[in-house]
Amino acid sequence: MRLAPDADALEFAAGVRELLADVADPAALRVAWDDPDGRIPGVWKHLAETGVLGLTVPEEYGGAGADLTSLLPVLVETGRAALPEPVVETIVAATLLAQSGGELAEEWLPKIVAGDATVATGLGPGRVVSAAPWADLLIVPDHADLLCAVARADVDLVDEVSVDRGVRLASVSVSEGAGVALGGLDLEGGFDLGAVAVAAQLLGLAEAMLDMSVRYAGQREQFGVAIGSFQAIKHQLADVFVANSFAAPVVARAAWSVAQGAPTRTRDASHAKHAATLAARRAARTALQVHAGIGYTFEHDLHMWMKRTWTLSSLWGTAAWHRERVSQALLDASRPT
Amino acid sequence: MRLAPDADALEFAAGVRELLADVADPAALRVAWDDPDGRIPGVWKHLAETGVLGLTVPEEYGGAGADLTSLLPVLVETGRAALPEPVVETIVAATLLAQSGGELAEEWLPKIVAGDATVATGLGPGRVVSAAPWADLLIVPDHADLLCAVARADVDLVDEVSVDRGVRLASVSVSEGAGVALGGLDLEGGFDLGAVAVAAQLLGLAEAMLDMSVRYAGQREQFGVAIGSFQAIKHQLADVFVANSFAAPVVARAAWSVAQGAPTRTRDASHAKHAATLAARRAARTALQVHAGIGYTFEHDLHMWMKRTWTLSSLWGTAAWHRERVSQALLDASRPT
Amino acid sequence: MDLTEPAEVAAFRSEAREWLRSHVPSTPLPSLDTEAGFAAHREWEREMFEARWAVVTWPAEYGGRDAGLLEWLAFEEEYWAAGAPVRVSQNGIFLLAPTIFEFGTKEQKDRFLAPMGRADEVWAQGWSEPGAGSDLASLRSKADRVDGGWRLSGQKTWSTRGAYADWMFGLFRSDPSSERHRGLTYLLFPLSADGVTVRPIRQLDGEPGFAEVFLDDVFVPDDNVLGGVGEGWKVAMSTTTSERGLTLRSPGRFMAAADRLVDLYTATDGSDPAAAAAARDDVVQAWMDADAYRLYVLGTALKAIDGLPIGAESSANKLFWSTLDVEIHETAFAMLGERATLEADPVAGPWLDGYEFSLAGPIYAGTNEVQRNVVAERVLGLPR
Amino acid sequence: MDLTEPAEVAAFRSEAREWLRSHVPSTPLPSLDTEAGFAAHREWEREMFEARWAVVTWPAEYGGRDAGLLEWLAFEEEYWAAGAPVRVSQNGIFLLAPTIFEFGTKEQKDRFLAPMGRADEVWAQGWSEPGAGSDLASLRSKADRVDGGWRLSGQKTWSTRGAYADWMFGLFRSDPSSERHRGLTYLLFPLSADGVTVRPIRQLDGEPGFAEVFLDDVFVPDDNVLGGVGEGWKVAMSTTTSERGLTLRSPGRFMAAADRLVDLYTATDGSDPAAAAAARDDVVQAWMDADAYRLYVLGTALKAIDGLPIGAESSANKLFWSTLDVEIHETAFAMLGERATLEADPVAGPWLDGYEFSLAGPIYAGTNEVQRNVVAERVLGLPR
Repeated sequence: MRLAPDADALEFAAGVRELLADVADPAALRVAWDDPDGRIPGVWKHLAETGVLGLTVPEEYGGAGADLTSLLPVLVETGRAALPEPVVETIVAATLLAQSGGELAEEWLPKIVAGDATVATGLGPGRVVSAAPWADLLIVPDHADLLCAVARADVDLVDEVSVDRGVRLASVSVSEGAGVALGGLDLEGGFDLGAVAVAAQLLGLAEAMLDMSVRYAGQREQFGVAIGSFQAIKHQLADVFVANSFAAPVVARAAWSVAQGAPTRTRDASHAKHAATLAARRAARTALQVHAGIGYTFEHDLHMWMKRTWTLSSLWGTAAWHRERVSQALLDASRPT
Repeated sequence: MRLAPDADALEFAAGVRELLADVADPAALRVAWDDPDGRIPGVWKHLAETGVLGLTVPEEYGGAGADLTSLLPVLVETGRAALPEPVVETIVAATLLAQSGGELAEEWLPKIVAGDATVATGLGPGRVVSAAPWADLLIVPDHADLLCAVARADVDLVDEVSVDRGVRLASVSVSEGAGVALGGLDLEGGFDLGAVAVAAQLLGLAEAMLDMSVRYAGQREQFGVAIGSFQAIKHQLADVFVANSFAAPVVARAAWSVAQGAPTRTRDASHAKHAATLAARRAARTALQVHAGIGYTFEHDLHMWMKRTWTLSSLWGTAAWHRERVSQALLDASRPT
Repeated sequence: MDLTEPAEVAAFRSEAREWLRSHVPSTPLPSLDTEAGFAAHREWEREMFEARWAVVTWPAEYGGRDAGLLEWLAFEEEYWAAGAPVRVSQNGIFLLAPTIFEFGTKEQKDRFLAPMGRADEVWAQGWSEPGAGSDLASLRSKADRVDGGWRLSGQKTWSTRGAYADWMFGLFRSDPSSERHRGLTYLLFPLSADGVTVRPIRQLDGEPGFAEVFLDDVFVPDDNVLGGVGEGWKVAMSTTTSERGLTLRSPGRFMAAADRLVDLYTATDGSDPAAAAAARDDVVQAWMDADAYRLYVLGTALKAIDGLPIGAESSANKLFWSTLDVEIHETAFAMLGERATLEADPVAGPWLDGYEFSLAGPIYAGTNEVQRNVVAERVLGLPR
Repeated sequence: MDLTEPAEVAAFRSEAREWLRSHVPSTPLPSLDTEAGFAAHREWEREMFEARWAVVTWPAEYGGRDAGLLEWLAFEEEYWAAGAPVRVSQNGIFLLAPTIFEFGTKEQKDRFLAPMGRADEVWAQGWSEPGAGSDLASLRSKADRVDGGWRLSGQKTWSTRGAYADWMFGLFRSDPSSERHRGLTYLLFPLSADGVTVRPIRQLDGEPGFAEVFLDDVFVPDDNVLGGVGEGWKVAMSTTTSERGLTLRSPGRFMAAADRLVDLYTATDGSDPAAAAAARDDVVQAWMDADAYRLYVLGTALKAIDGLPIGAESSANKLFWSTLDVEIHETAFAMLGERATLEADPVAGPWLDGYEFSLAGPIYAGTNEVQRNVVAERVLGLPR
């Protein structure tokens, strides 16, 4: 029995962490934020080469055939780095493509594994499609609101500019007749996968913001001492640590439920997105309060982590939406419907 | 324009405060708590003599004909003292009796003013009647669930023992045919009056618990200093002060709305009970945390204030019930119904 | 007790409402923190000043209406309910002007007030320094005595409006041997003066909402000393503990935001009932808190009118409104769902701006941690 | 990752469930803090011990089943889900026993463990003193060296179960010249010994849940020194930082409470839908938090089984479960409405008891304020 990721998964994630520290440091993030395209040149290829993009793709398509539990620590790292790359969207799309099989899978999955394609997905309660402006292929509701795979060229995109320049959002409409209808997919499973993947990124963001805050509180002096020596600061940061610590196993369990297709999968996935969102938002609020003025500036890195937290807490279902989803599974199950 | 009670009302309340400090100090409270009857001998008469019980009774019945805004600071004092006497229940009953007029009013109001009668009322969402075991007369739903005035002798009481020994609660059933039906009363107005009166008592409780905590935090030493010098304690108590400070004007405004029969009366009354309940519960939780072990004992006075807070937060509608009542007035008003 | 609004206040209120209805720009002005937006907001202030609505509490001779606190509260409620622009001259008219009225010479009043009211001269404050934030008394920028005045050197930061403002007021250490609160002097100087370098700082939303100001041997004549030399701390603090401390955050602003939150709830209830239902309790809590803040400030104003001291209120006040403002916007954020972070969204955009702005509340003008210390020590009397 | 329960654990779980189903008293025992209740709880412990369910983690030779942490967690879940009585011997079997296993001599194990497991000897802890609560290291009760042992004098307080317990374990200053954590010795002695005076303290619910213990020249033989002389602090702390620190607050207990809260919601939804609707979000939040606690402790246990250090967890742990327990009961309190404070109410009564009990959580075993300091300083490394 094991709740923590396996040793090899952790080792793999450690490698990715080093990679990102190298090619996607805050300086690189700033460049991407100011860049119209918004991505960090080369990183996508790097992720492919290290095997991140193919990790959960079936071996027959050139992937490693692993499940979400192996990818989880990597997703935490992409969150920790506030990485502006469509990892989650692409992973979810790959899972759906592998389910649908056939020519689509034959054509696109190897490209995804090789880092030659970006795919965006629009699932769940939302209408805004994350990563759409970057996508070569989109898996979105078609003209008749049935899920389809459609090339970037065959959709109309309306950019939805987010305060978080590290993501690219758009409203997507598929012109009549365009796109290949996708049948027989486990859409809810795909959504839960995405929700848990985003929850893992939120955990990474929360840990990163706690680390930044602890570092700053140890350096910044007021009233002749480091502000980290004041209980007012200590106790806020302790509460962030507690929230992060108790969200982590909830996210890990959800990854297991998704990987196993457990009967409690949807409840566990929603619990994970809810808990990780609350933890990350608390970490963001506290980090800003601890950094005070300097944290409120665009010059300081914190705002990029804070805004990523805002975006990821709004996409793939809000905390309230997921809490209600848990309520329905937990409280209304017994009810006559 | 004036939001604070008038000078004479404050002076009157100061007198009551002195009286209660004298005849209803914590030692007297303890005796009452251990006493089967649960009241402090003589206090009811004292309250009558100082004019508390007759303050809001019309002059034609021997009262002072004042409204709730004049009584408000006195109610705060009864809360501050955690007084185990049915002041609120009797005031509400007197108001309803004055409305109904006739023989009932002729008979009972002078007795109330003189402190020769205790009357209990059962209004609002609840079924438990506070002060019923003490009452000479009860104003409760009759056999057909219509409000009636009925003598203690003509009802069956089932005692409902509360953890708060300073109140006496009971379930009341009126035997068929018993009681005098009361028509044409503003029952909602009576309930709002009671809710605001209880809110005022909760404010008094909150202020008393804050004072106790500040005093203790200034005396109790750990780690070689007074615990009140730790930010962990300071900031919790500062938050209690803020909550109390912002609940007070809400309660005052509600008293005005009740006195004036303002169109926003029910919304204001519910806002008051909600705000005062939250403030008092926060004050109680914080007081216990600051007092720690000693506050958890039956020997220390705190528990009597804490438990009164629990009872008053449960009676006359819970915080959640009142919040929803505000929601309906505020959010659903515009809706088509 | 009597909560009926006095007739003269009610009359003042409806006159203000009338004027605002016919003059408030129908489309929102561009961001205050852009050059174009700053200019547009100056224009709006001028229009208000000409109509004598810019500084209603000032004496008529300086362009005001001698309005009392109740009129002022009524005006603020009407102003924000009308969706009028934020006040570009806020630092001047709410922070500096009360100090000038209390400590300024006749010459200073005549020289500075009218241009401030017209926003011909927009003021930035120069309190904080890199090493002096919450611990303001540790500031080190100095004013050296020279013939006929002072020479300033040092650095100020977090100077709101600093990027585009014309003048600055601030505290400087005029007695080099002094420490902490002693030996400080309150000085006024143009940001165009020789030796002044303004470096705008981009805030959360990417706009230069505040600035660092570097001072290299900047001359300030004696005429621009506000209050006594070495009295700076007393002069600066007096306004925050007088009833004018109230005018920093008017209830009207939060009440208007809470009312908009209720509108958002109603709209959301139509488009996404589940999202509205999930936010219902938070919406009503936020509205009740805004209402409580309105009542609390009214009560404080009435006390002030009765001549009662109200120093203690200002810290509790700041803790409450700054928490309330975040609460209102967090609730909106949650209801807006996936659109919450979309800058250009006609509904979500303004809420997002407001959210970012609200997050500064618990930080500036003394962090909430400092305010809790003040309440605990000065109000509750807990040991330092 | 693998969350399937190992077959042997699942088997152990169902065996425990079977036994509990047929043995847990159908009607709740009287309060542990009354003489009759205490006796009844002793009886229950004996029954469990005879069936070797009282101390499952102990070696078979001392009446246990050599159960591992996973079996223990499974047992606890089943125990509380079955609505079994609270453990009168808790202080002994969860606080003292692990220390005896780690530091005790063969003789001490043989002398103390079995009677403890059978609850023939119920133990009270003697940590706090009037002047040493959160600041435990400031304790002053002393142990003077005498021929063949020690003589204790001083006062202990907040001694849970002290009113009816048979034995006490505690820390005493054996080196009069020592300060703080040094020079303390961990001693065991019967409360029936000469010179011991027990004064029961009535707690919130009016029952004598704990006691003050006055020590006047009480003789304790050398055999009753646990661990080395002067090693008391290390001995006492070791168990809280070992994986056994976990066994203080088992997730099963809170999960069972959260499940009962869900049942209360369902029942309330039938009788008073508005009250249920108002509590819905809090109910699900409390349940999710209990579930998170269960997972967190499971994860910690699995780390411990892998031999990883887990000291840091215990403070975060205490902060979370103590907050969770209050949260669960506050939510029930709100749903119970006007019946919430009625002691004799068949539904509300037990929730009220639980609420009062939960309020002690943030206070004992190191207040949550102290725990936050520990997390901030020892885990996050913030300056003292």
